[in-house]
Amino acid sequence: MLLVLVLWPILCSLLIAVAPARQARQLALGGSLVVLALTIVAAFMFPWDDGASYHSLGLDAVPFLPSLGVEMSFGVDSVAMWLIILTGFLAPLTVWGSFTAITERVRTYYAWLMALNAAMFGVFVARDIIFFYVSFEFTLVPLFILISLYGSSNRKFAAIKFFLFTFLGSIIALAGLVYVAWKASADIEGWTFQIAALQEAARAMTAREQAIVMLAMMAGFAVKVPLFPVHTWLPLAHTEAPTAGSVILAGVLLKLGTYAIFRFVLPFLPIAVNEYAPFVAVLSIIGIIYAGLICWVQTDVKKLVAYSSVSHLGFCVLGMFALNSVGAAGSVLYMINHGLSTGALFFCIGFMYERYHTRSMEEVGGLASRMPVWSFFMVFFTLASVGLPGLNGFVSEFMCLLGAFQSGASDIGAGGTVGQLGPWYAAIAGTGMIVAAMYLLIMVGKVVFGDLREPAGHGDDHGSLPADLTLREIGVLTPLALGCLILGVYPKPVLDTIEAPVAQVMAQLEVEPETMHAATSHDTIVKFAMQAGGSDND
Amino acid sequence: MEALINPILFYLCLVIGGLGVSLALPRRHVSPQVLGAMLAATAFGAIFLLLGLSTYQGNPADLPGIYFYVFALIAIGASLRVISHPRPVYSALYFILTILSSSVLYLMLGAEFMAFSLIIIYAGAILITYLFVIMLATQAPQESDVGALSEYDAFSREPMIATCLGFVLLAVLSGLIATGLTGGRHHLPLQPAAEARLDLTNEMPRKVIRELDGRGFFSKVSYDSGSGVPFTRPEIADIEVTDGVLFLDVDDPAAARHVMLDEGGRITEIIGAGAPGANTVSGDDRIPVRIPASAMPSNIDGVGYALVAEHPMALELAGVILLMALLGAVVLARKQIELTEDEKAARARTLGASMSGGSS
Amino acid sequence: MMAPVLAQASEELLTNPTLFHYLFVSTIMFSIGVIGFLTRRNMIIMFLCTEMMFQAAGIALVAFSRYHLNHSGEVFVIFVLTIAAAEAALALALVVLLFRRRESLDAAAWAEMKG
Amino acid sequence: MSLVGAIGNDVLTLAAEAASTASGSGPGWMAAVPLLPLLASALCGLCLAGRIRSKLPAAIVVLSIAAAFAVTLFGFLGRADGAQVITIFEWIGLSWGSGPGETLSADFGFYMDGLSWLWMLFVTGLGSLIALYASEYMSGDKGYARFFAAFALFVFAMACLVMGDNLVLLYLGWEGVGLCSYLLIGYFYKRPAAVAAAKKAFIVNRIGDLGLAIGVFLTFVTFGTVEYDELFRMIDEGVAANGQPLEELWQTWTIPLLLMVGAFGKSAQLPLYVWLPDAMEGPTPVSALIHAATMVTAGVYLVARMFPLFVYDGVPHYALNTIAWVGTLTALFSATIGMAQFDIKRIMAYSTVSQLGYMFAGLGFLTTTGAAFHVFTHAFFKATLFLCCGAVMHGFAGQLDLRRLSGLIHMKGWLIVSLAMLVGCLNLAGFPLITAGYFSKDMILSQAFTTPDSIVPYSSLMGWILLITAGLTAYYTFRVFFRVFVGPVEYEPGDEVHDHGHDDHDTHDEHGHDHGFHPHAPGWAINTVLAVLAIASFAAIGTYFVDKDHHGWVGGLLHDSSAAYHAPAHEHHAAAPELKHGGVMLTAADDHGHAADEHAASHEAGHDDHGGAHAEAGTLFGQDPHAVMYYVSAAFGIVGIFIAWLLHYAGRKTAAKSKADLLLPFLGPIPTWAQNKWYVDELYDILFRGPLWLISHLFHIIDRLLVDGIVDGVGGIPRALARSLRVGQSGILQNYAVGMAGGLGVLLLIAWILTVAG
Repeated sequence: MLLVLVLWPILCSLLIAVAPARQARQLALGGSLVVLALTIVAAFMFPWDDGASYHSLGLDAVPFLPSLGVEMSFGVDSVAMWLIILTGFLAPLTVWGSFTAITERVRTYYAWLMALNAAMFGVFVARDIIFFYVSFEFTLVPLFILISLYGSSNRKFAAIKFFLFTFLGSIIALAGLVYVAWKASADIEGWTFQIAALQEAARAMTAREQAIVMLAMMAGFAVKVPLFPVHTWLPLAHTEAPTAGSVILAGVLLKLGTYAIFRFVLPFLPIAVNEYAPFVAVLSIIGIIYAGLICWVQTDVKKLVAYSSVSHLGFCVLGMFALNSVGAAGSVLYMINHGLSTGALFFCIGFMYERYHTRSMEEVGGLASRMPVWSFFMVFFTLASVGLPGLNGFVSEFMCLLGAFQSGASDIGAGGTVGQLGPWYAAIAGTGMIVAAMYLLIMVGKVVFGDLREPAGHGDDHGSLPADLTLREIGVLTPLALGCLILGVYPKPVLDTIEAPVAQVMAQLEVEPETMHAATSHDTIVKFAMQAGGSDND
Repeated sequence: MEALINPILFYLCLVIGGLGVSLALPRRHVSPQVLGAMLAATAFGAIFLLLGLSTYQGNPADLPGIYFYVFALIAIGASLRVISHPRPVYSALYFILTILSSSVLYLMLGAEFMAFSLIIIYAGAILITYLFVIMLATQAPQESDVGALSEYDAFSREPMIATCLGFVLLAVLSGLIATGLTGGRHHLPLQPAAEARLDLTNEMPRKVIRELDGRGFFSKVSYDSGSGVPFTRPEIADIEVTDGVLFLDVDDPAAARHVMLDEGGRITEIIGAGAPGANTVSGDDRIPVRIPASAMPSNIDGVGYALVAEHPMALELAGVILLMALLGAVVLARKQIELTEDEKAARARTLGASMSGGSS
Repeated sequence: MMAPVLAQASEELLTNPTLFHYLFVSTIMFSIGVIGFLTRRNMIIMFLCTEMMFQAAGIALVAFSRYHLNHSGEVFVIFVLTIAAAEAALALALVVLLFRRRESLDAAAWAEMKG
Repeated sequence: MSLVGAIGNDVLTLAAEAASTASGSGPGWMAAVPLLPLLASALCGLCLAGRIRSKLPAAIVVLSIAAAFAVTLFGFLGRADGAQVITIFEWIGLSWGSGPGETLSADFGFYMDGLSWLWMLFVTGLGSLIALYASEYMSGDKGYARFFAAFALFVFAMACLVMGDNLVLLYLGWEGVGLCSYLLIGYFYKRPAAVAAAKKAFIVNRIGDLGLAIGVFLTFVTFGTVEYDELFRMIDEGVAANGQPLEELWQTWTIPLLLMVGAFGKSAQLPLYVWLPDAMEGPTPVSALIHAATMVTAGVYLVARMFPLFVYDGVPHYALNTIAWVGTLTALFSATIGMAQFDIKRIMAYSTVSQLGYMFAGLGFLTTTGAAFHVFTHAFFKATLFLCCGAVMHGFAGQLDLRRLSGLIHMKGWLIVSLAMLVGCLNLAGFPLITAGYFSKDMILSQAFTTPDSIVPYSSLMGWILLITAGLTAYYTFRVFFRVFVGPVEYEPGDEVHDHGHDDHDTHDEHGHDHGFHPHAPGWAINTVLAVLAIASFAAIGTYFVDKDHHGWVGGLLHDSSAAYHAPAHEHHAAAPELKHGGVMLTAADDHGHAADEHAASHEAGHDDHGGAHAEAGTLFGQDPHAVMYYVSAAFGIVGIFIAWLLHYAGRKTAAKSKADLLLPFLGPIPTWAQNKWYVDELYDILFRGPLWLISHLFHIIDRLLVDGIVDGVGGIPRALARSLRVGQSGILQNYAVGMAGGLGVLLLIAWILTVAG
C-alpha cells in the first residue's frame, strides 16, 4: 500500500509529462484525487490501536542494492500516518488551486507537483535511511523547478539559494546518518541502513559521538525546519515560489525537518538531546520572537507569512525539545495544524496576487469591501494562525508551551515532567503569542480592513477572474477551513493516536547514560540487521 | 637503490644533467647549447657508467651488453636534441633517430615485431606527417633572412622551471622504480624470451602439424636412418600439443616408438627415448614428441595471439579510435567558411585588432 | 628467419641489462619529453614531445613485457602506436587549422581559456 | 460560515448524545447554553453567505440567546447545592503515565456553581435584551448578519469562559470573547480608527492572556490538573495540611499574580486599560454588552473563580493586595479622565474602567460578594447607559459630543431614553437608597474600612480614595446628563450618516445631511429594552434584600461557590466545628461585606465572636463602617451630583458652554492633560511600541545584512576562492601542463616517501 502511495504520484507525473498539455490539469487533478483516495484507504488500513509500531500495510521492503544492504523498506507509525494524511489532503488542493495561476508550461508544472508528492510520501514511509534520504533530497528538485520556472521576479536566485542552502544542510545530516550506519554495520557483514538497527547503534554511541552526530543532523534538519540562524532561505523561497509551491513548502516540506528531528534526533541521540535541548530551545525561542518582530515591519504579505512560519515552527521545535509527552504531542499536532493554516494563508495570498499582481500591503488594502468571501477566509486563517482557541493553532501552541513549561519542572509539582527546559522558556516563548497577534492583525488590518486601496489600473478588471473568489477557489479553501475548525474543536482523534508513538519516543529519551554505556548493543544490532535482511518473510 | 647506484652520485649527475639540459635549450640571447649538451652527455654517460659498474661483479661475462649502452645513449642524446634544436625540421629528424635507437632496444628485448613496426609506423608514417605539417605551417621565409627562425622557435619558455620540474620528476620516478618496484631484488634479469612461448604451442597446433608435415611426418612411408630401408609408418590417430610437447595417439605405441627411434630423430625426437618402459611407466599409450624449433611460435605469433585472443575488445576500440581520428582530421582540416579575398582581409584586420586588444 | 636470429643474438650478447636499465632509459626519455613539452613554444614540437613520452612509455612496456614473459606489453605498445597515430592525425589537423587562423604556431597565441 | 453551521450541528448532536449518557453530576442539556448561540452564529453565517438582508439573523440570535437564558434560568431554578460538573465531550486529552499529574485532560464541560450561575444569568439575560436592541439599532447596516454572527459567537465564548470546568476551556472562552470583541470593535472596518482600536484591544488583551496562559501552565504543573473540581479539592487539602495551598511558597504567589495579569488585561485595569476606551469605536450594543456588562467582568470572574488561590486560610497575600491597589487607582485614574472627556460614550467607557476598578478593589478587600454584586448591578445600569448613548448616537447620526447636544428630554420620542439615562446615571452616581448601584458600591466601600489593616494593609486609605472617586463619578455622570438630556434644546448631527446606512423604511427621506437634519427617535425595540433595563436596574435593589444570611441574593449564590471567602481560621478559635460545614470548607463561608442594618442580626453561627474581629477591623469616624457608609457615600454622591448641577445645568444657555468653563483658568493645564488621557497612550507608544518598532526594524536589517549576509557570504566563499584561483588560469597551455607535471611529481614523491618509509 505504501509503495503504491509512493509510486502512484510518480506514475501520474510521467503520464502528465507525456500527455497533451490541454489535459494536464484534468490529469493532475484526477491523479491527485486518487492520491487522496489512496491516503484515505491507507488511513483505514492503518491499525490505529497500535500506532506506536510500524506497519507496512502490505509490502515490507523492496530490495534495491542487496549487496550493500540497501533496500527500500516501508513502515509508518501514527505520526507518519497523520503527516501522510496531511500530504494527501493538500495534494488535490494544490493542484486545484493552481488552475488559473499557471497557464504556461502546464505539463511541467503539474508533473513536478506530483513528483513532489511522491517524494514527500517517500520521506514519511521510509524505514531505512537511504530511501529516506533520497526522498528527503528529492523534494528539493521539484520545488527548485517550481520556484525557478514559475516564481516571481527574483525566482532564480531564490531557487538556487533554497536549493544550495537546504542541500548543504542535508549533506551534513547525511554524514551524520552514514556515520551511524557505519557504526551499526561494524559488527555485521556488509551494511545495514535500517532505521531500527541504526537507532540501536546510535544509542550505543558515547556522549561525545552523539553530540557530534546531533550537530550534523541538526545542521540538516534545522535548515529545513528552519530554525533561527539558518532560516533566511525561507522568506525568499516563499516570496518567489508559486502559490502551490508555497503551500506545499509551508504545509509539508518544513515538516520534513521537524519530522526528521522527531524520528532521528530524539530517539537516536538521547544523551546529546538531553544535553543540548536548552540550546536548541533557546534558538527556537529567539526564532519565535525575532521572526515575529521582523514580520511586523514587512510590507510584503507573503514574506510576512513566511517569517511567521519561522516563528511558528519555533514553537514546534520548542515543544519537541521539551522532551516530554505534552510538548512532543503538541509539536506533532503543530506540524499538522501549521500545514493547514499557513498553507491556507498562502492560498489566500496567492488568490489575491492573481488578481492584483502585487503582494505589497502598501498597494493593496481594505479588500473586505471588494472581496468579502476572500476576506472571511483570510481573517479565519489568520486567526487560526494567531492561535485562537477553537481553531487548530491553539491546541498545539498551548501544548507546546505547556510542554516547555512542564519540562524539567518536576520539582515544582505533580504536573512537572522530565526535561531540560522550564517555566522561563515557556514564559519567554509565550511573548511570541503577543507578537504573533500583533503582526498578523496588523496585516489583516491593512489588507482586509480599512479603506479600499487597489493598485492603479486594477479596478474590477482581473482578467478572467471575478472580483471575489470563484467557486473553485472557495472549494480549495473550504476543506482547509474545515480542517482547522475540526482540529481546533476536536483534536482528540489526533492526540489519542499519537499518544503511543510519542510516549515511546519519550521513553527512549529517558535512558540513563551509565546504563547505555554498559550495555553492548552489538547483539541487538546484529539481530536487527538480520531481521531487516529477512524482513521479506514476515 | 644503493645496490644499483650510489644515490649521491646519481643525484649529483642528475643535477648536472639538468643544468646541461637547461643550458642546451634554445635561449634568446646567449645560448650555450654546446656546453649544455656536453654537460648533459657527461651526466647521462656517468649515470650509465655507474649503472654498468654496479652490475659488474667481477665476472667479465657479466659486463653489460655494449649495444644497450650505445643505443640507449643515442636515443637519449637524440631526444635531447629533439627538444633543444631550434628548427622543427631537425627536431623531427632527431626524433626519427630516437625511434630508430629505441627500436634497437626493442630488438634487444626480443620484441622484433614491435621494433620493426615502430620503424615503419613511427619513422615511416607519423614522422613524415609531422615533417609535412612542419613544412606546411611554417611561414615562407623572406628573401632577406632565409635562415631566420620564427619567434616561437628561437627561444623556449621558462627553460629553468621546466627543466627543474622534469628532473625532479626524473629523480622521483627513477628513485621510485629503483626502491619501490624492486622489492628488495636488486637485479631484475630478463629471462630468455623463448621460454615464454611454450604454452603458445597449445593454441596453435596447426603450425606444429604443418611443420611436421613438411618433414614427412604424416607420410605413410619412411626409411631407416641407418640402413635406408623403407618401412611403413604407423598411422597416427590423433595428436595433441601440450606446453611444447606433442603427444601422438597411435594404435600400437610400441611399434610406433620403435619406428620413430629407427628414424633416428630425423623427423621426430621422442622425449624420454631410451628410458626403459618410458611409456609403460606413464601407462600412457601416447608418445611424447619434442616439437621442432622451427615450429615454435615466434614473436609475431605471440603478439598476434595476444592481440587477437586476449585483447580483442581493445583492438576493436583501437580501430574505432583510428576511424574517429580519420573523420576528425577530415572535419578539422576542411575549410569552414568560404570567404572572398576582401572578406578575408577584413576578417584578418579585425582579428589582428582583437588580438592586440586581447593581449594588452 | 631474420627475427629469430636477431633475437637469439640479443639473448646471447645482451642478457646483462636488467629491467631497471630499460626503465631508466624510459624515464629519462619521458622526462626529456616533459621538459620539451613544457618549454618549447612551437606546437608541433610540443606534439613531438608527447610522441616522445609515448615512446618512453613504449620502451617501458616492452621491457615489462619481456620481464613478465608475455606479450601484453607489446600489444599495449600497439595501442600506444594507434593512439599516437590518431593523435598525430588530429593534432596535426588542429595545428594546421590553428595556424591558418593566427599564422603562428606559438601555443601562447591561444589563450582564450584565460579565466 | 456555512462550515461553522455544519460543525455546530455536529457538535449539538454530539452534545445531545453526551447529554443522554451523562452520568449524574449535572444535566447535559446545559450544553444548549453555549451551543444555541453557536448554532445561531452559524446560521447567521449562512445568512451572510446567502446574502439575506432581512432581520432574520437578528431574530435567530435574539431567540437563541433568549432560549439560552431560559435554559440557564431553568437549570438555575433546578440546581443542586454545591458545584455541579457536567462533561459534554472530551476536548484535549493526553496522558504519559497513570500517576497524578501525568494526564493533561481538558474536557468540554461545565462547572456550575453560584458564581457561574450568576454570571450566566446576566450574560444571557442581558445578551438577549441587547440583541433585541441591536436588531433595531443595526438595522439597515450592510453587515447585519455579520454583526449578529459575531454577537452570538460572543455569547458562546462567554458561556465557555464562565461555565467551563477547567482553565483551558476558560482560556478558550477568554480568547474567544477577545476575538469577538476584536471582530465587533472592528465592525466598521472601513474606519481606520475602528480597525486600529480592534487591533489594540486584541493585542493588549493578548498581553493579559499571556499572563493567564502562563498562570494556567503553572497551575497545571503545580497541581497536575486544570479542572476546577480537582483543583479546589487539592487546594483545600493543601490548606488543611499546610495552612496554605502548597508547601512551596513561590507558586502560591506566582500563580495568583499571573492570573491577575490576565484579569487586568481583560478587565481593563491600570497598565492594560488603554484598549477599552478605544473599543468604543464598535457599535454601541457591543459596547454595552461586551465592553460594559459582560466581557470586561471576566477578570473579576477569574479572580473570584480562583479565589482559593488568592486567599488561603482567610489571609490574602499580596496578589490580592495588588489587585486592591490597582483597582483603587484605576478607579480614581479613569474617573479623572472621564471628567474631562466630551464624547459621552467615552465617558461611559472610562466610567466602566473606573467601576471595574471598584470591583477589583472589592475583591481586594475580600468582599467577593460586593464585587460580584457590583458586577451584577453595574451590568444593568451600565448597559442602560450605553444603550442610551447608542440611542443618541443612532438618532443624531453618530453625534456624541456633549457640547453639541442638549435638552433631549424635551424632544419628541426621547422621553424613555432620557428617563432610562437618568436611572442609569443615578445608579452610577450611587444615588442613595433608590439605586442598586448605591448598595453595591456601598458594600465595597464599607468593606474597605472594615477590613483590618493586618489583612489588607492601608485598606482605609484605599477606602478614602474610592470615596472621593465616588464623588467624581457622580460628578461626571451627571455632567453628561445635565449637558445632554436637560437644558435648552439644541443639536447638531454627527458625521456618520452613511455608516449606519439609514436606508430602511420611512426614515430614509427625513435624513438628509446637515441641513434639514431631523433626529431619528428610537423605535419600539430600543425603547422596550431601555425600559426593561432601567426597571431591572432598580429591581436589582431587591436582590440585596433577599437572602439576608448572605448579604443578598448574590452573596447567597457566591456562598455556594469557589469565590466564597473563608474567614481566617486563626481568628476563630471555634474553627473546628466549622470544618464540617460544607465538607471541604475550612471555615464558614461568609463575607465581611455586612450592611449595617443587618449587622447585628444576620451573622450565622460560628461568627458570634466577630466583635473581637471588628475591634481589630477598621472603623470609620469611630463607628462601624457598615453603618456609617450609607451616609458618607450618599453624601459624596449627592455632592458630586450637586456640583454637576451647578456647573453644567444651572443657568446653561447653550449646549457648548457651561459654567464649568469658568473654572478652566484656575486649573491650568490639568483639564487638557486629563482630556488627553494623561498621555498614557503616548507614553506607551514611547515606552513600548517605539522601541519595539525600532527593534523590529533593527532585526529586519540584521536579518537581511547579518544573518542572510553570513549565508550569502558562505555562498560567496567558493566564488572568492574561484576568483583567487582564476589568476592561475592564464589560458596558456603550458602553464597548465606545468601544474600537471608538478602534481604528478608531488604525487610520485609522496608515493616514494611512503614506499621508503613502509
